[in-house]
Amino acid sequence: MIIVKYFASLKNIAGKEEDHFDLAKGSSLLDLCQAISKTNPQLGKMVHEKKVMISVNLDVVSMDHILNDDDEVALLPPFSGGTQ
Amino acid sequence: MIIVKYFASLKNIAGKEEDHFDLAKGSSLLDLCQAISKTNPQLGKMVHEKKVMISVNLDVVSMDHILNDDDEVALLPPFSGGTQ
Amino acid sequence: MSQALESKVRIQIENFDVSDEIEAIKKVSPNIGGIVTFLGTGREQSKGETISELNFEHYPQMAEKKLEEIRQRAIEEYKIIDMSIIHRIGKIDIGENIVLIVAAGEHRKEAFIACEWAIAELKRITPIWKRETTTTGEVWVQDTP
Amino acid sequence: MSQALESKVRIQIENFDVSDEIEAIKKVSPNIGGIVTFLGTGREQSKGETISELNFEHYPQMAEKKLEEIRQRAIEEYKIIDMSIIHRIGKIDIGENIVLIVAAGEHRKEAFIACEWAIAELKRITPIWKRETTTTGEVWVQDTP
Repeated sequence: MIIVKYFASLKNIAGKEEDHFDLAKGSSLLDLCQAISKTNPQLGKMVHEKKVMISVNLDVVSMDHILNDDDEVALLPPFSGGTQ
Repeated sequence: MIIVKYFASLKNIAGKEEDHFDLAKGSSLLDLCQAISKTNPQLGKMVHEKKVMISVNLDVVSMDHILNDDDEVALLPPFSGGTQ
Repeated sequence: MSQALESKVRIQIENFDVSDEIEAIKKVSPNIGGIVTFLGTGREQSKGETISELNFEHYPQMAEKKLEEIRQRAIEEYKIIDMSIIHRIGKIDIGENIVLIVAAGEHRKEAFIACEWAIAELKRITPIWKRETTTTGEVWVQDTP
Repeated sequence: MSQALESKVRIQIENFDVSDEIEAIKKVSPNIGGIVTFLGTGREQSKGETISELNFEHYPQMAEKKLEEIRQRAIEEYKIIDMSIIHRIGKIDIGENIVLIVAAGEHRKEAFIACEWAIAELKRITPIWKRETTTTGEVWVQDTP
């Protein structure tokens, strides 16, 4: 099972803070994004248009990254820490 | 009468913090420096070699500046405020 | 001084005291000669709108990890002696402290460079998000620097 | 907060508190978003020699006048909201505060530029002198930046 976390504006779009997906062994981050897209096309579009970054176990990785059971994936909208 | 102040290392060289000089009306800063040079050649040499800056009434001025009675002249060695 | 000051990289709800953070970093070395700090505070105006409050959210663990990365890189690449980075989360009123970066060097030059680099890098790579509350509602700020 | 904080440019024997100075400048405007401070402290090493104490002397009136000139120029030329400059005189031990510059701007960029310019300008035009005490004696520091 893969844990997916949503932050900031994406929580509103997802309607939740966290999701769980069961994927076949050897699935990539791209496979996960397609699964997310099926449940929430708006989120899928944002990922496709690279409006969100994606981390796996706290590091930003590329779409061909292979996922393992219990991996924590996070969808991260553009950061806005610090001050203007 | 012109008041002359010495700061930092120049106090040691002058052997005092303050001096007084009586100059003819219309004397310039250069005239004063020549008078200082007579009483203390070492100070005069430093002024001549531009190793000190000179202020009149709190502003750094040039050698042709005309002095008035009660002007406060200060001999300022290179500054070293702040930190390295 | 609180226990919390022992950690040089923190994300916390409570306010911080700039003097306490500076005194903590001074203890690292007697050769610190220049300390540059950046303090970000809540501004009343943002793109012509009047802000009543700010709210910050972070991705726990990842945000702290990124701040520690920034600290380590600042020390190694800019040859400063030490750096601390503190970012507040939760509700922030106008005028309140949001973020503090303290860069301590032997001399001022490297401390200025490291401090300015660190706040730009914080904005670029740290998963922290700001929600602004204005008279017209609440909005998550999405512009990257 | 002491009366002294009402003046934004000061030369004083006693120590200052960085947080107090920052809070004082924050009161100037609710649109301050970035505050950059430079704090110079007494270093133990100077050109390979071990320093035991520092002593600063200034030319009263002229030094304050120059600091106020720097403050005004920083505000006008770099478009910051306000600046405070404090320099201590007299005996300073290793690790102690010597000089503080606080530059408050709407954004961080101008605050960084103004703060870095101000400390360089302070060293260049302000009649303040440092005497270092080492194991081999006392010496007036004469190098200009």
